[in-house]
Amino acid sequence: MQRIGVFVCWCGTNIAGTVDVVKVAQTLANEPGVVFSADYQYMCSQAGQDMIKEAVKKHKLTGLVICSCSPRMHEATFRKTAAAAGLNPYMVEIANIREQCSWVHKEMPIGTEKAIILGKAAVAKVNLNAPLTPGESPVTKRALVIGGGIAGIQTALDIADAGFPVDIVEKLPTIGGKMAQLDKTFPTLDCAACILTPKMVDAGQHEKIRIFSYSEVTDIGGFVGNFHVTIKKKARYVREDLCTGCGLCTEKCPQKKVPNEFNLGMDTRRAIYIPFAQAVPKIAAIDEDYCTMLKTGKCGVCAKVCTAGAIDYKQQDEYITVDYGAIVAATGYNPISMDKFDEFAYSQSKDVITSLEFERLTNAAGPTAGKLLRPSDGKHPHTIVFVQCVGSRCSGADKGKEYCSKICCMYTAKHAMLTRDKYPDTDVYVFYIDVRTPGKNFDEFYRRAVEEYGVHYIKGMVGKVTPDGDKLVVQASDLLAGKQMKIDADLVVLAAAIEPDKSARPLATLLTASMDTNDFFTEAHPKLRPVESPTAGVFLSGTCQGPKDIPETVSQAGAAASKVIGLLAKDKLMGNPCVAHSDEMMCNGCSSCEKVCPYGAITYADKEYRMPDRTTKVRRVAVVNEAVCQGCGCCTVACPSGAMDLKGFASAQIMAEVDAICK
Amino acid sequence: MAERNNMKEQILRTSGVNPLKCMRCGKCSATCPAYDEMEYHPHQFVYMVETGDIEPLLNSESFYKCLTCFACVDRCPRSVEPAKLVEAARLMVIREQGKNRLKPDDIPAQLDEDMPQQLLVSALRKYSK
Amino acid sequence: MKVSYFPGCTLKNKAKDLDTYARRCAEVLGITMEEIENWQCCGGVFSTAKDEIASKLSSVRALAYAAEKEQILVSVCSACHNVLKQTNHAMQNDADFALRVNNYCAPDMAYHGETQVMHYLELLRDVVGFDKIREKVVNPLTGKKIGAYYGCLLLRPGKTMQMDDVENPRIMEDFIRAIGAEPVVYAMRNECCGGYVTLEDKNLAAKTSAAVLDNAAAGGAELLVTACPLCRYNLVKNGGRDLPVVYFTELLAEALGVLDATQGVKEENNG
Amino acid sequence: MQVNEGFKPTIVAFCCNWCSYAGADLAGNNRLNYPAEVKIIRVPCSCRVNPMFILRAFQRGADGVIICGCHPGDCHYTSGNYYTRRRMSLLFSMLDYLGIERERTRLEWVSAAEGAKFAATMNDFVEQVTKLGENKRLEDLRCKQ
Amino acid sequence: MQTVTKEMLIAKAAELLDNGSVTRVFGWQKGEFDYDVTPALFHSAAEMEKDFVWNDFCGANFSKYLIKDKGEGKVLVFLKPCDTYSFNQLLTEHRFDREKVYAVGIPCDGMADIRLIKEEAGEGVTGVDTEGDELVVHTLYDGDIRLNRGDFLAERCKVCKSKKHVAYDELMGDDGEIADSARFDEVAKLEAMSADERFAFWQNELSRCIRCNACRDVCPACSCEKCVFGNPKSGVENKAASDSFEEKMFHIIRAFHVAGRCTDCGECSRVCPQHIPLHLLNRKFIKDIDTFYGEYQAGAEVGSRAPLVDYTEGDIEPSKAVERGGANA
Repeated sequence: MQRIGVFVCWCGTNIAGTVDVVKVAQTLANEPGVVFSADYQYMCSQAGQDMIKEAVKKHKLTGLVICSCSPRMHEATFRKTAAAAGLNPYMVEIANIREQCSWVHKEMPIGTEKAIILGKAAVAKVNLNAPLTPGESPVTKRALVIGGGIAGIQTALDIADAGFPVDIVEKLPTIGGKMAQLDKTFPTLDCAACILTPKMVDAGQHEKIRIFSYSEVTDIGGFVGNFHVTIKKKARYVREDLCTGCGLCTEKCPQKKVPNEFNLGMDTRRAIYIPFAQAVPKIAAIDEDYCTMLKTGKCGVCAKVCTAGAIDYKQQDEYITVDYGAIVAATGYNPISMDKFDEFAYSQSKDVITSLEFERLTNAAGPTAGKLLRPSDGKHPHTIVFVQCVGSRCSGADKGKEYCSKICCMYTAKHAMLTRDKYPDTDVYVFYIDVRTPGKNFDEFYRRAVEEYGVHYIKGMVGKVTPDGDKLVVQASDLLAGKQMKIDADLVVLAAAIEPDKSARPLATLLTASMDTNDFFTEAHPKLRPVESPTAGVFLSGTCQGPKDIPETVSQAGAAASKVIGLLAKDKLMGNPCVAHSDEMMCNGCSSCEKVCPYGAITYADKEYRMPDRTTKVRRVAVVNEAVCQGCGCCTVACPSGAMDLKGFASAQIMAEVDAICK
Repeated sequence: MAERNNMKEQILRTSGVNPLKCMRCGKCSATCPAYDEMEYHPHQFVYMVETGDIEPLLNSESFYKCLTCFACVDRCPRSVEPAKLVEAARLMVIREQGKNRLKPDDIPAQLDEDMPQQLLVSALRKYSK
Repeated sequence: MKVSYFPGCTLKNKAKDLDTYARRCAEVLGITMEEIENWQCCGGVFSTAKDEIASKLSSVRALAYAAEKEQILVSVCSACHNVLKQTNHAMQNDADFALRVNNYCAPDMAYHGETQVMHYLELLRDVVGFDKIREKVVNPLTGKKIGAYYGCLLLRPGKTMQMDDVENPRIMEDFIRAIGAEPVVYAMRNECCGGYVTLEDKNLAAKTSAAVLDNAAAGGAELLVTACPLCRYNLVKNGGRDLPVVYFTELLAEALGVLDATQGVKEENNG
Repeated sequence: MQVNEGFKPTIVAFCCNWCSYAGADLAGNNRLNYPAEVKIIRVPCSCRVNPMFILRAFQRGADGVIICGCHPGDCHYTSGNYYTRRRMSLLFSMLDYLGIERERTRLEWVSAAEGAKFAATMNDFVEQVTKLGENKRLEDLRCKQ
Repeated sequence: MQTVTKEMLIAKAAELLDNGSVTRVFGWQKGEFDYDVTPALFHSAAEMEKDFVWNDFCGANFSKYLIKDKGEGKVLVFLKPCDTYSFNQLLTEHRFDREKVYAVGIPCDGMADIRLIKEEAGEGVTGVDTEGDELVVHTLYDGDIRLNRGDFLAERCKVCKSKKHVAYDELMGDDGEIADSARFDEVAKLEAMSADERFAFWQNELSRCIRCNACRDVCPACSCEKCVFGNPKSGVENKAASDSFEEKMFHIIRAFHVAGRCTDCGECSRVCPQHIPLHLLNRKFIKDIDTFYGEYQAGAEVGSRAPLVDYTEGDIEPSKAVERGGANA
């Protein structure tokens, strides 16, 4: 039998104004198990807490009921008080007689009666409380960053600088991501490569950072602090330990007709290649879809020219398993396909391009060596039309995305400005719905494009692009002039919406991390925990969480890193003790609980039991991983036998509360 | 005011369109093949219905120029379906007694020998009740 | 295979050859087109108004007729097809409309959009298969550069018609390839010819039709094909350019080698 | 319709900790009134509510039972409320099938920001149950004094 | 008329016992009369020759027995089509080791209901034989009475949902088809009643419950290691219903616990000594599940995700569910 102390708080007049606290304390004193009952003006004050501690000692209390404000307010406070008095902190229950009683009822008799019932329910529950101890688990002091773009690089660097080892897994042969493909960056117009490549080099040379390039995560087990991750290192047919990155092979390879994905297919590369000059690691890879040697067994030029002997046509995919304490998703984005927007004639004309393609066309390392030339005929375009919001802000799931892609207004202003700067003889039109430039120095930047560089911003949307001879007839609305206009353009640039990388969805499944309907990772709280996934130990960096520009990505990457550092700095993790547990003798092993668990916290084990008839039997029983369980209790209802119960919210406890309320 | 609201209600009910979905990008008007022939353009139909400014729409002949080609319907990023508002406004007028735009008697003068029957029935449907 | 066939007004008059070729080719391809008994004109245009009931009843009757026979309902004319498909869509998705129609039509037989509506082109693509047509071609139209003209009604509204990508369709191009010719893809192929407004405003129709023809010609088309009598009328009459426009079924008949067999009928019809 | 003036029903409200319980707190913060007949039991998630708890409440004399959880898609545990929705759909339909008044049970989605909705929902539910009067079809006579 | 004969089954069992494929056989054993059939475990062909029966009264479903079965080698089990659904469902729930079972599917032409026969033929029934479409009832007092077999089939067989076996190692005879069953008609009839009528109906039915637990004990889905109603820690333990509430509590919770897992084998109603139509509770859940979440047949395939451990974002809300459930207000 418990020895329960009841403490009724006045909360000044907040409670005492509508609840007769003395009567509540007196009435509850007669409840079963209650050996002490008192009221006080402010239970949460130091004096109030001291009163509780003294009563615990004097009356040898084993459980506490605090009738006060919401447990969401002071449950933690009173648990600490209990612990300070030598009680298990989970022997405390709160009766919420402020937010859910005195503040919502006006009359003293009614408020008092309800407060008594709420108090009785809490007493009934405490009678069945048991001391709970949070589980402990050790922390593997190594982090995994999935994705090697600017987000992943920054997160990895920050974690590594704090002294923890980090691995980056990147699916392409080099890190760098989308930023490596950009020309200049808004609003300062520094060259992307100039600010990115030093970071890439830092990451490549950092003693705490390992880069698994051309690799993918194929399996994730374990839980916060103790993840077990399988990484597939795809065969690149070049030995990483031997390749010096001299690039001779990439010049001699006879297969020249491979579309160069780094330049978005606007030029070609060889079958053996290094994606770009500043690649990290600077190691060649063979594209098995195009390599003549791998396909037919005849060629071998690269092996012949490689003085380091790094070419290995027999290389196989390699799987390695590494343990991590924390995982950061930094899988990034891609522009959406323009297939469903052919009113802009993207598939009909080479001179209709996306903004990312435009970046490559203006980049010195791009297919035109930085000269702005039309893909169709290599001529200099004199009239360029930029179309904003292509596929962004669309309702209905069949076409485009509902959200604003956030970066297009700024990069389009940048493209327009740079074009006018380099080629003043070019007319530049930007069709916009709204120009959205919240950000430091962003609107100023956009205004400069208009005022200093003479970019024609027209409010309205393009309705149709018609290729006609070597022109593109752009038919559009000019809403402010109230007319439909036609422009004979030489080049049309579409600001395609961005979407999460396709690898994010399967990764979320491996991580049991949640995603929204657009396949962006969901954060644990949109405002207060924006870089954490609801799944413990999983953090979010960059555009995999939502559209972001570079400054935002970098700051979020740092924030994710600081969360990871905070986790890895701990030697042990304390869990939430209110977790599910299974009574193995009653468990049927039917898997119902496992199926509803959103965290994958339930597994099954075959265990040997002595049966009542003295024989032994191997039975399949559910085992809850307390470090992973978050305590929702869904499994307890899925379980038909009642073997599964939830600590702190046990079925018997809840039913005792029901009984107390209904009596 | 009540009259205004009634007319708006009627148009919304007939068309089934929710003009509040419009984000005012003007793509409907950008794509409209009959734009230059219209006094009020597709995006204005949406906006004016939203604000209840229906009279001018009914007094204009703009809706007789709509080809019902559904380009605005398919290209609208917000699924507003402006053509349905145009249709609703046109019906509001031609459903009134004596307001038929095209009378069967008018037809013989328009005929030529290649004209398909389809053209006549469509025009009658669109211009008369 | 047997299908229900809704010819429509124009195919019984000014566009008899569209009808004749379609039937003849279907036979060659192993499809019997059973004309719906006592069909009534579809009205040419589908009213998007939710409170327009009466003008859609003739379509519902045709749809219900096909449902009773458990057959696909096929039409060749783009306009008929558009009206039938949109009406069917409304019967499936607008419960209030369906209720009122059913109450009005035949209380003992409720129709809720069970019939599958297909354009003849869809029949060729999805039932016959373009590969099979390619096998049956005896006179491939090799070397002919043909522009497909979709117009508006065949594809739009895309959500309802579900025929092809509205902005970048390929069903007619695939058809052109199947009969051995070379398709010319041009951007204006899914823009409106001017439709019925030609009756009221010849200038508008002239402008829209010319825009189509000019764009097709610039793309190198020697010949345009269409499925819609009104499109053909506008392009030929108002397009201001001497670019031949024929029904796609005529080319199909030619490729399948049944053009001569139908020629006599055609002349008789049009004579 | 019976008005049952003076009848004070017993209402048990199960509220999930993250949304609806916080919504109830917000109703308190904003001093929004609702009848004192409503007594809230805090559960971590609406999916913790076992049909047995509901029947138990009726057994012991409850006249109405309402379950409140996060809106679909907003569950703190990502999917708990979706399971709740299925369980309660079937349970409520079964109670109705047995002739138990369907107005005595309800599932509502109340977010932490919806204090006003919480109060309005409780007002409405209490009024609805008051109209029905005492629960006679699912009670345990031994539990009545 | 069953197409497979008792002799064929014994021969099959003997063959499998002889060649060592199995070491024991679950089969139907006759009691005082041939129609008093109880499930039994046989270890030899000789035992089977003596007591094994296969007739129109072999309704018992052996799937559940596999859970508790132990012993070396494989056990042979004869499964009628409807039994195979329970068999699969239990496999889905990992309740027995498939490797230790040799399942022989046997066709079933429906099982007769001795209760109906006795109501018609009166006391003193000493045996029932099947001759084509007729049952020949031997009685002490009235001699032989001939009855139309179809009229005296068990309710669940009259509305048989499937004559197709969904699991077996070996099939004897021909496999049937999944039937277009009218099994929800009774539920729909109840739903069409007023709430008061429904209440009166169930009050009348459930008040007869004597809490003998036969329904629970026979139910293949009710195979918990320990039932909540027998567990003092569950808070709902009760051994005997002493109040109308507890009958409802027991039957609602029991139906809920098997919802999505119940294959509608109908054993609960077959064994109820008080003739309570318990299957109407289970079928209500099945009907609702089919209506709300799409058709689902528990046990149709191994490993399928039961509706209550699954969801979609657009699921029906309970307020609408009560309306769609079909019951009148």
